[in-house]
Amino acid sequence: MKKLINDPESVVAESLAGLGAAHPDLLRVFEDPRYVLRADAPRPGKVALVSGGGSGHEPMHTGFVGLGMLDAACPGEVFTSPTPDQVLAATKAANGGAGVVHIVKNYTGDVMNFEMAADLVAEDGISVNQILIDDDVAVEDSLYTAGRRGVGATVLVEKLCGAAAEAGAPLAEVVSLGKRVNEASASMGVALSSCTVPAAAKPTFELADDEMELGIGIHGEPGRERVSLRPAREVVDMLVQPVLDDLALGRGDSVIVFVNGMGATPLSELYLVFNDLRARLGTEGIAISRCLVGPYMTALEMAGCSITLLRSDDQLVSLWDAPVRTAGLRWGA
Amino acid sequence: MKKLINDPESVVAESLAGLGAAHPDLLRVFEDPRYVLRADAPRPGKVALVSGGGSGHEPMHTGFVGLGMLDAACPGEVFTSPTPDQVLAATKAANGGAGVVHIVKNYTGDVMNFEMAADLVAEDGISVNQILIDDDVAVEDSLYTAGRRGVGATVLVEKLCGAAAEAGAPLAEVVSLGKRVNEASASMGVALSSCTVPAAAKPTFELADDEMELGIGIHGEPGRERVSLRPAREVVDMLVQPVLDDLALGRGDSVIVFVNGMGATPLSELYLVFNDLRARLGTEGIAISRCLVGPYMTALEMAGCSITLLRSDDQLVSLWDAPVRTAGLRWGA
Amino acid sequence: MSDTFDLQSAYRWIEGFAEAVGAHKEELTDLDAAIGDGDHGTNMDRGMRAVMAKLGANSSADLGDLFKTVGMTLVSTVGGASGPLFGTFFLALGKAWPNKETLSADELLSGYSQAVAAVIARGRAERGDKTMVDALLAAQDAWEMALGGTSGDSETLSVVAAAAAEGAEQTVPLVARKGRASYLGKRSAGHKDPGAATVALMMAAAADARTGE
Amino acid sequence: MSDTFDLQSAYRWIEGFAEAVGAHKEELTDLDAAIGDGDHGTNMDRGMRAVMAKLGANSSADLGDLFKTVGMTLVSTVGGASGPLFGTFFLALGKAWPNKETLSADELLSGYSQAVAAVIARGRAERGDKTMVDALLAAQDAWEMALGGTSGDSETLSVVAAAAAEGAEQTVPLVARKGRASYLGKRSAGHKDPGAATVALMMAAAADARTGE
Ligand SMILES: Nc1ncnc2c1ncn2[C@@H]1O[C@H](COP(=O)(O)OP(=O)(O)O)[C@@H](O)[C@H]1O
Ligand SMILES: Nc1ncnc2c1ncn2[C@@H]1O[C@H](COP(=O)(O)OP(=O)(O)O)[C@@H](O)[C@H]1O
Ligand SMILES: [Mg+2]
Ligand SMILES: [Mg+2]
Ligand SMILES: [Mg+2]
Ligand SMILES: [Mg+2]
Repeated sequence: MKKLINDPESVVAESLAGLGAAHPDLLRVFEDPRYVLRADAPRPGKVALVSGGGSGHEPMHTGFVGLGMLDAACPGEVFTSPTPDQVLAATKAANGGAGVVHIVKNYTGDVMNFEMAADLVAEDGISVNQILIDDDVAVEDSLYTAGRRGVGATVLVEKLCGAAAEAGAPLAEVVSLGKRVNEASASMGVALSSCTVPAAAKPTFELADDEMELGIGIHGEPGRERVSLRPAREVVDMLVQPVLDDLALGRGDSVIVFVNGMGATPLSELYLVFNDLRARLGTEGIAISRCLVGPYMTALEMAGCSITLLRSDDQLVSLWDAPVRTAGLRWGA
Repeated sequence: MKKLINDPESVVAESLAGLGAAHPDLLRVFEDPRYVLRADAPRPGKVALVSGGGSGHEPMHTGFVGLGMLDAACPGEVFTSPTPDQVLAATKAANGGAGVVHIVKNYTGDVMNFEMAADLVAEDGISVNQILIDDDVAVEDSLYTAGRRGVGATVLVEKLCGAAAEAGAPLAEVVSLGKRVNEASASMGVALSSCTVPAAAKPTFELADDEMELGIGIHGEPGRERVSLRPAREVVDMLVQPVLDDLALGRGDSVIVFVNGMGATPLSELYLVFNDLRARLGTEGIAISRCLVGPYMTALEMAGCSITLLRSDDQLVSLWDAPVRTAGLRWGA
Repeated sequence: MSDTFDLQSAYRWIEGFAEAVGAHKEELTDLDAAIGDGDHGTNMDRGMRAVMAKLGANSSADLGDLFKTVGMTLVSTVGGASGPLFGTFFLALGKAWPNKETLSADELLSGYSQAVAAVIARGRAERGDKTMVDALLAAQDAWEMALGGTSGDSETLSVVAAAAAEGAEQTVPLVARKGRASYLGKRSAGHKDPGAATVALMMAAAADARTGE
Repeated sequence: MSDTFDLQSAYRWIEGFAEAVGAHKEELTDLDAAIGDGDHGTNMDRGMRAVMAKLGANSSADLGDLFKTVGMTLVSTVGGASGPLFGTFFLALGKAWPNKETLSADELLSGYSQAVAAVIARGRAERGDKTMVDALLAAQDAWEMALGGTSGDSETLSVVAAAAAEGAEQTVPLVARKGRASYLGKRSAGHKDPGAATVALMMAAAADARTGE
């Protein structure tokens, strides 16, 4: 394992200390329980957005705390959901009296820990609503399983709901917006190499030199199938086809596109992927209203990318364009 | 070689096509000769900043084209300086009548190609000045060698001179500011793994599991020495000591800090490195006035980081805080 | 071996469980890497070390108190899926035995059954979903059978532990329908569920805690 | 072999050089990976392929014209250090032989010497700096010696080519003082300079172009 760390046990704490020191204007980092709070929270009268999940996906979620996005984030250990006491403390600290929204990716651990926290929060009389993100079409959905994973749509929901909350939208509106964005989004990812969890000290999986893992999760969980490596253009087709099918997108539709890097894939390759993707969408007659290209929801140093499409409309585009000022995403402010 | 590409010969063109399509509000991409121009260039009366170098360092330089930073960038082939005709075309297109500045990293190829372009530009009556960046303390400087390489200071010079030019500073002022920033900056990098140039199709160098290359260049050029892997805290000390020595920094000084990721190193590790760095600077009594942490000047998918310190003052801090609106760096706009 | 389960047995159980998790940490993580995200051993080990630190610092007044501490500590230090689930398990034991200092064989089984029910309520997994619930229920079945027969004999917990291990083993061919492994669909078959393997360690520690008396 | 160097010889030279670079592309890149950035073979091959495409499309009126085209094409397609340097070399040849269709042995050498001087002026490298200049000067020395002796004999260019190869070989023990390899300091010793290796290929192609007459 080759990492710039001191001790696998303290990577999260040390990295957060660095984040806090780098961005005192944006956020504050708390330990025990561990959470990251927007510098000017609580904002009275504003719906508060709280998210969280395992660490190792930076900048998500801690890098999305700030104006126009999250009020607080709860980072768990690497790839491990946070505990209820973290979520409880973050929720209380972020609460501005207008209600709190938990943005939760649909992983069993995240769901249970946020649920337990919501039960505890309820005792304090804070009204908490949940937006559950489950946009990963790599995973067969079924009533009898844990359902789909939450991936790329998380970033979009946090941006868009963050903009709505910043603009003063009430709790119910923020929640229904988040649910609508999640439903109108679909994602699929691919890995070219594994990540290495610091505590495990060895790669989570092995891929041969000519293999890639299609439908990879953001924790190195195996996906749909292992297939042979192929040109970017074909990879894009394999990723986007199930997304198009899932959202039933076609001629005349427009989308917000998110090409996400998993960590080790160079930005130049992500733009190259975006180039192939826009060609494909052009062929389909689908317009791109906005796009985001970069490593925003990573899986440590995994090589690969994911594609997320969100069916867009004027409201979503104007929320997208609204100012955001966080360590990981910033414009207009 | 595992990359999301279609053909090693066309990676630069395809990636640029993606960049152009993703950011039509910020920039325009030209082919033959190849350069990237700020969307609203030329800006009459504004000193124009033109930079360039080999591709593979994204977001540098193409991702720094826009308000408050570069007017044009000339991307060469991967790790290969651009040709004079690219620089010539970019210089003419960016020229707003107030003079053009070439920001050139001190590599033989870059220097010669920019020089040849400057000779050609002179024939067109455009006044061109050069800022040569040579901040890498890994390399022994001497009259009898090619001198030091240009690395992290490039990003700082482009940001700070970009802000000055945007604010209307005249040519001589922008040039002397750039030279001052370069002189007041020093950098040193480390690699934990190699990069792979697409056309070469295999890693540029090999490192054993317990080795790192100290003083690495941003093209995978070997550095000072190959040493054993060690904790981040010690790596930081090894990187920062020669930087502190070079700049003769000490108690009471303040610096702008740039912790740069080489490509494959996760953002969380960069913040962890920043955390160790600020502890070290704290011990030295050196204040951090501003910081930048992230993969801004990469070497494809190399793992590792570099540390750049710039002795700062009020003028530099206010130029740093000035709005910048590019694909790779953005705030206040 | 006496018929009653007391504070000392409980402490030995938890201690033995913590040791077993520490010793099998890498193995549990490897099981999780195959069909999950490779953190189960690390998660449980972090939690059980925190539990031992907590128990070392404060002595528990009774079984209810002790298991509540274990459960709360797991909930607040493990995270992931196993944190709430093992946390819920021990919290339910604590709830089942308020102010108790010793338990009869029947009380022990009935508390265990309530804890298993709480885990099922929390995670909504059914038998055969390839989760820790499979090992928990296999143990419960064997336990009910044993008590229904010659009842409460000194070998009961060994039989129960063996059943838990067998239950974990039987998750191998199953296709996961809950938890992270379910994302794998058919590809999850052929691997043992890590949470079930941890349950086997937990029940073996329970048996050892009593044999050691 | 005649004593004059004409347009056909020149074309054969460039063609042979392009072929040699293509055939040794990987080897040149490997040399560059050891002490540089691993692109020299790719760079030169891209350039020489562009040169061949350009020469194929337009026929050159004279030697000045032909070498100007070669030089301009290299300058605008190679980039890096070798683009301006080899570009400058051929541009200087073009300048040395304006409107010429044939060259005497003396004119050939004097044009070559001017081109080498132009490369030195452009890159400011001295003999022994471990660059292409070492091979260029080694060839020039041998050439001057040969012409000074029995002069202009049919073997001259073979001798020159051998000297270029030997000059490239002699860069091995040197510590680089110019170009990217100089960043390595002492660690650059023990490797052959890639640009010098390319010069050896270029001069071998020149010799072959004449022998083929
Ligand atoms: N819904 C569920 N009900 C019961 N057990 C579950 C459920 N989901 C997951 N598990 C158990 O949790 C174990 C995984 O735990 P762990 O790896 O620590 O958490 P995570 O999956 O969040 O990384 C699985 O092996 C399984 O036994
Ligand atoms: N200043 C110089 N003068 C002469 N030749 C040089 C000089 N700098 C570099 N070279 C030559 O250029 C070669 C490297 O070319 P290349 O790899 O294509 O460019 P780059 O170093 O920009 O990647 C070296 O092997 C050396 O022979
Ligand atoms: Mg986990
Ligand atoms: Mg190069
Ligand atoms: Mg797990
Ligand atoms: Mg090179």
